[in-house]
Amino acid sequence: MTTTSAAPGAATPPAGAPLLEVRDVRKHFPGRSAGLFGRRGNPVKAVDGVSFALHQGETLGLVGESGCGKSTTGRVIAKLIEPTSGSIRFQGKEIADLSTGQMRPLRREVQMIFQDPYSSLNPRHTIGTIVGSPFRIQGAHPEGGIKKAVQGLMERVGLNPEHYNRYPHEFSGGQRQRIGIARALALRPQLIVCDEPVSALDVSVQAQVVNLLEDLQNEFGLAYVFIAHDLSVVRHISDRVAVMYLGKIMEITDRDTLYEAPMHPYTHALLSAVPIPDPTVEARRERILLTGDLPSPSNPPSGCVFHTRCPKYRDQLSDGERERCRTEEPVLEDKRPGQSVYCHFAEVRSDIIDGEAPAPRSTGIREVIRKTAAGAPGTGIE
Amino acid sequence: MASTTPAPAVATARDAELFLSVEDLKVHFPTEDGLVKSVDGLSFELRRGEILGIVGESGSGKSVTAQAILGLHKGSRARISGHIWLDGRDLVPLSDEEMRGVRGSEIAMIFQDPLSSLHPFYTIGDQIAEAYRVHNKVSAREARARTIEMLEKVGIPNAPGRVDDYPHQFSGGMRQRAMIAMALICQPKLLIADEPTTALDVTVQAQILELIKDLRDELNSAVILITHDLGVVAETCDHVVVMYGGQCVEKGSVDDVFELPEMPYTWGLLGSMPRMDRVRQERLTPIPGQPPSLINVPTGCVFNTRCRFSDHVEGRRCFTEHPQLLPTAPGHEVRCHIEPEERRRLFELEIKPKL
Amino acid sequence: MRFKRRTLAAASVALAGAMLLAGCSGGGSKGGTSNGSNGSNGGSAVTNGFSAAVDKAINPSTKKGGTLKLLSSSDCDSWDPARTYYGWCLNMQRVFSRTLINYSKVDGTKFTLAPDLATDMGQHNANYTEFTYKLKSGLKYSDGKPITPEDIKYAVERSYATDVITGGPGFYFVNVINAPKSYKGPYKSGDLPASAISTTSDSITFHLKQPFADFNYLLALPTSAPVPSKVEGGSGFVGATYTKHPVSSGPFQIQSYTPQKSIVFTRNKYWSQSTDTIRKPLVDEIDLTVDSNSDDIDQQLKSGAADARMEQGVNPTFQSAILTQPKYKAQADNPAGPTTRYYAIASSVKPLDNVHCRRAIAYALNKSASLAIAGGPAAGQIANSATPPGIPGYEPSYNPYPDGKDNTGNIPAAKKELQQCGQPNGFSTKVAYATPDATNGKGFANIKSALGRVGIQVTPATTSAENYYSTFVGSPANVKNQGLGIITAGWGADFPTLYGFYQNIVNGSAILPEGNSNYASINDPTVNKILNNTGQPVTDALGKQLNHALMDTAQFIPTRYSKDLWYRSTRMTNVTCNNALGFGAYDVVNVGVMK
Amino acid sequence: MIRFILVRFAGMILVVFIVSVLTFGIFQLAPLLSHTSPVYYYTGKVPYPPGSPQLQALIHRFGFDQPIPVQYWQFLTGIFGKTITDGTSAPVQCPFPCFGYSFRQNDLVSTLIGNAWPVTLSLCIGAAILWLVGGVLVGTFSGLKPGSFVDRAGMTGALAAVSLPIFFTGPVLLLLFVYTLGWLPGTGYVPLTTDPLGWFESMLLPWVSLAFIFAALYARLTRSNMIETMGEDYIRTARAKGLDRRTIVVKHGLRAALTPIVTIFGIDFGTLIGSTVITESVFNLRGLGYLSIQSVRQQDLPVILGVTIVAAVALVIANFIVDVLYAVIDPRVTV
Repeated sequence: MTTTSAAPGAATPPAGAPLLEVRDVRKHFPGRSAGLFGRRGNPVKAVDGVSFALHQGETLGLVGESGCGKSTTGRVIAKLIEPTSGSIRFQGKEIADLSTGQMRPLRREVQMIFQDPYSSLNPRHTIGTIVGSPFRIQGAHPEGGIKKAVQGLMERVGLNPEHYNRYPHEFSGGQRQRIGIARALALRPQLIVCDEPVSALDVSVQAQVVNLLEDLQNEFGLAYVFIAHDLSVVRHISDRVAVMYLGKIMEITDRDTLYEAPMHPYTHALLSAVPIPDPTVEARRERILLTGDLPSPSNPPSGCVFHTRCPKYRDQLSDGERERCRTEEPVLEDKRPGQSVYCHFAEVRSDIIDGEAPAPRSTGIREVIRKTAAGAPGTGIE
Repeated sequence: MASTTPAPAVATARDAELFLSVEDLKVHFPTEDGLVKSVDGLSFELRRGEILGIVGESGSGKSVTAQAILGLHKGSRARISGHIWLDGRDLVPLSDEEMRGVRGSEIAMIFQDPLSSLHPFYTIGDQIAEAYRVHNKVSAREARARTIEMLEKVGIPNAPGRVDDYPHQFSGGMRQRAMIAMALICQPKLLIADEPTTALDVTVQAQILELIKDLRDELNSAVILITHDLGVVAETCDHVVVMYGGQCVEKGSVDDVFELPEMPYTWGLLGSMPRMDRVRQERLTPIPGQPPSLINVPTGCVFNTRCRFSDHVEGRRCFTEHPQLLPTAPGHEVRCHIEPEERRRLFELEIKPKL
Repeated sequence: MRFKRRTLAAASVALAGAMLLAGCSGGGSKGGTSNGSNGSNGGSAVTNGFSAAVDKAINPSTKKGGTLKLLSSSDCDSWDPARTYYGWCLNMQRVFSRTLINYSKVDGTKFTLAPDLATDMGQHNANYTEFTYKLKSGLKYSDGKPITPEDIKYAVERSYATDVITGGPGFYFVNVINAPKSYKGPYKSGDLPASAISTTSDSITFHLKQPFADFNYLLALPTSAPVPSKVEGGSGFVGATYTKHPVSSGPFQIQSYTPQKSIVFTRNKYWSQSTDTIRKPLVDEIDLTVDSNSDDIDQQLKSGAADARMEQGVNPTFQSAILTQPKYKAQADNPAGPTTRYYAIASSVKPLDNVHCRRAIAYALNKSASLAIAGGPAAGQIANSATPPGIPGYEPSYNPYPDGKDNTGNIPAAKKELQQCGQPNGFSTKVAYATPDATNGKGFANIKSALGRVGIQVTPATTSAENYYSTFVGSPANVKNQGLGIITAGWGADFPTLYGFYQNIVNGSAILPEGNSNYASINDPTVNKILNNTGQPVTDALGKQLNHALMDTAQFIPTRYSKDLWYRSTRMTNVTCNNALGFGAYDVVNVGVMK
Repeated sequence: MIRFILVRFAGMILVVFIVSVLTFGIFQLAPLLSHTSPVYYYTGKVPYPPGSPQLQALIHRFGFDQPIPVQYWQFLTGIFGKTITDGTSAPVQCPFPCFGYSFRQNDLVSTLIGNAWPVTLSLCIGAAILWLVGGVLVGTFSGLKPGSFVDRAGMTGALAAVSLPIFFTGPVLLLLFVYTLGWLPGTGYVPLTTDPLGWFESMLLPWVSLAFIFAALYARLTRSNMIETMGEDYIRTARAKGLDRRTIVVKHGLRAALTPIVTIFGIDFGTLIGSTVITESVFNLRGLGYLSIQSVRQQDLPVILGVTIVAAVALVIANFIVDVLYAVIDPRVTV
């Protein structure tokens, strides 16, 4: 995928070797069989050539629409599923092709937190059992015994240690997520893959959990891969952010650059779609609406996978430029220092979030932009 | 479909009388553990062409309110009191059968999860046409034509070809469009959207919110938009009701409430949200603690267990006296014992800088 | 007839799935207590009464017509006269199959033979190796064709086709007729030479390879009932399939037969009363319906919807109703037939090679408790010696191992025998029985506690009913290897002679390596000699001699002569029990019906 | 769809094949393990001694002298028709489906099964209709108002019914309606073709007693499905549309609640074909269950095989129909 030797977006890495280095990882699921003679359908390319690096204590946000492959990427990294190809180096060690047994020592280093805290907790086990299970599975004997360690963890994530013998259903959603975090934390991992950890929570609880995750990161030097569709939360927690679409990274860069000077048209569309809780700002913002649905990951479009829904392709490019988008697949490469973008015609826009561009710029996309200000013409739904 | 978004002032001028008026609505559920006061004395008004946002956390009574307006609790053990005036008629005393004629035709509702809200065994077209035929004596063919028309209107591409698809064959966004088509096929005067975009991606959410606004414009319907996302409210609504513990704690125009919120709970909600449009905060400011039990609602202010500002009130009034929902400015009401000036001062000094 | 055969049909299907595969362990019927006597009823002319029909025909009548309705919980093993072996089916054969010689009296305990197709009881040479019979004239099958001596010869020939004509007691003929060794029946080997059976136009002569004085009893089995030579039952009903369409020589013919369902007999218009001195048929029709629900059968009997049950006595529930309610009891019979339940004591298992140890068992048993477990007096009477009623030599007063007044055992005598055996403190051995066990293990518990009184410790050795007789206790090697010292068994006579009862179960010169019915491998010279000397007629004296010799070995310890409880409808006339063949089921051929 | 059917058809044949191999194997091995031979069941009271020509002749006649795989192969190829001769009668043509010849009952197995299956089918179909209608009705009304009197009465009845085995209910029904009240004729099967009313009368009690236990199960199942379904979001949607209660319950509720029952019903029905032993025994019906138990008792291998295969085929076909039906009912299932 990459033409550069370093991982894309790693132009300004923190010092030292990366904790996790993912290179050209693919995960293709077998397609549904079709036809009388059982020919396999095209494989579903859930993850199709993803590369990035992550350093200790760093948080990488993974964003994108549902079906973009961000969760699959997380699971591949945590080795819950095997990658089809590609390299995953953890602490310099290749783990992509390790067997389950070989992975066991590394399991304690990489943990995962899930979206639905309830369904990931066994309802018949007490909290003590759930949080203590990593010790038992790994055969670890923490100082002072498992119970003491578990109660320490519970206290640390803001749970009452006296609730050691309670069952998951006796806890609220936020508390359950704290249980999941305590379990992930038990073995002092280096890396936690957080798959939509706060999406199911109310905002105030979400804030509590996000703060907790940040505190734990500072305390233990954790690295996070933070998967979420809420771009506000991702901005808050991430150091760097990767935007995914159809199994590929569209843009990867540090947080501030992504939110202040995004270059990929898809990033533009995503950011513009996030409502801002400020009617004044909302009134002046442009909303870039994407048309149509996500193409099938088993049969992605030719050329640039985004061109079928790209507002820029549709409204701004010349026929010749469009031809290029249709036929030639872009490469994720540094368009600006530390900002890797998968687009032939990447262009910085700084007016996406608050509707005010620092510098005047001409766009030809008036038709696809709706202003919510009174009297602005509409363009229909899509 | 192109239409303009009328300014609230214009809408008010066009249709000034109150269309929906909820007065002192109470929805209580007797359970083995005690009486659950899901909604406890809620009042609000809505005019045609307006979008009212109801925000709050889970368990604040938003969805129960919506279902009560639609009369979905009729026939259950819920105890409902108060008045729901719709176009001059009180819906509360109506029987389930009488309410049936109102549902779908005058009030329609769309739900959070379009997949589970659509029957998996019937085609999209059948389910939409059914909603039409229950209130209109038309042939199946006419209903189908009308269904296709509605699907086109809500932006389903190739509607004649997709009308016989099943819900699982639609994407999430398309399903919600289909739900909207179903809700709007009888041209209801009131549309209740209960978390219509929560299960959707932001890109799709944007499309759906646009659609709701467009349809509001076209049908001049009143819309109640229930959400926990203040951003959605800011983007879409004209008025907002902030609910907590089954009560309205603040309501007013969206501009007023977002410009100068006065209830500490509203501050908490705003402070909890990470915001892309502000400088990144090092830490979010969550509301401490848990929402109250709806069985044992605290005496005094319902928010008192989590409020950081009760010491700004003399004595222990926050814990002893239930505050009234009082106007603080024209069209802006707040339920708080803190003096209005003090509230504004606190917001400007302590809250706003951290947002 | 071995119990296994009979009770195969007795499995009460209504009980439960587990019970379905059971029923072959020889469990007799159970019942409550009865103080009614069996046997003689004083000869008064009662028209009914408990056990009134045990030894005579009651309700005499000459009224003709009507339909006799019979029930059974299972179909016959075969309706081919040569292939049936169930006692009740042999009984049913009397309805439509005639033989040269047949039983003229089947009730009571003394049975008599009389000429049937033959003009007299036949002529035999001095050493009983040649038997000649002359057929009556005017004998016809139900299709009007004449019955010839050739047909009787053909019937016997069929028994040689052992691969086709399976199941029946034809081996008796095979064992005695002087046929070439290579003869394999009419289908493969054609006719038997005249050196074996010779015929004239109206007579038939059997040539035996050894003397056999009981030959008339063999002929009284339906095995030799005439079968139309070569053509049998017509196209499609030859050999194995003859059972579906057997030709009638008796007063009734098969009107319709649906296997496993029903068989209907109507009168055979070619049968003539003048040729038949044994049967006096009255009814026009006999229906036998198979009903898998045993309780339903009893209900139909109670209600009078059916006249009699053929294949076994009534069910336990009905049995207790009969024994406690006079109105039912007056309609019931409790006959004793030539059947004995016993323990075979294997001398191949130490220390039972010592006769004193075996005798200790004989003394220590609690026969009284055994009988109670089996169902009390209705289930039989305590047996003091081997030979049952109806068999020559039956001697109720003979009791070589007296076990006390109340038949609960003679402990001092048993201990004394143990002393003599050199096992004063008793010994250990196994009791073999088939499971599931009709007494639910109570039988074993009884023998365990009874023998335990003298220090003989027993453990159970069980197998499924299917294998019990064929390979478990039927294999002397297995008996020895597994140490099956005490073998639970029962036996009913095929025909009421010493040979008919004892040949298979005690003759030491006929022990088989598998499928052996002499489970204890009894090999007593006196017994063997009497059984092997078939060239003399059966006498009571010989019977007693055998009985005494057999009891002396203490390898055959009888516990009871078993009985069944039968129920007859009020409308049956001329009804009596067939104790000779049917274990007491009613001899239906002469029965009439009122109404 | 065609591909689905072909694949499933191949699977069905495989299942039936495996069943036949297992059945064949079990009934060949069982006697070997107990050191006996099925041939003894044909030999009468006093078995021929081992090695005797009579026993050999018998063994040969029944084919027990062939290696077991050969016996199986002959059985398998014979299914497509063969001629059977026992050397006495004229050769018997055994057309497809030929499961061989029962030497115990002296008939073609296919004839025996052919006589038995209308009985079992009558029994199963009638009982199935009864239990479906009864179970679904009770379950629906119970499920619509959980905790109500109707619900508690229905579920108590269902609990009682599932606890009552057929060998209890059957005789009780007989006692009541036949022996005591005399409303119905006695036991036994009356063919539908000869006397439809008699057929109905003869089958009524078997239907009821067989349906009883299933109806109870289906009532409980329907109830729980109904409760679950009526709590679904799409029911709320249906109410929000303004549909009347009947439409909501019948069209939206029952449709979804009954879908899982279709699966269970298909399997139950298929299984039932080969397992109505007790009912058939109690009510004196000569169906497949009776035939099978009788053949097991007699170690009548060809009949056992034939009945087992027919039962397996019935089960497999029922499963197949369920799958296809399921795809029709539930559009989410693609085939």
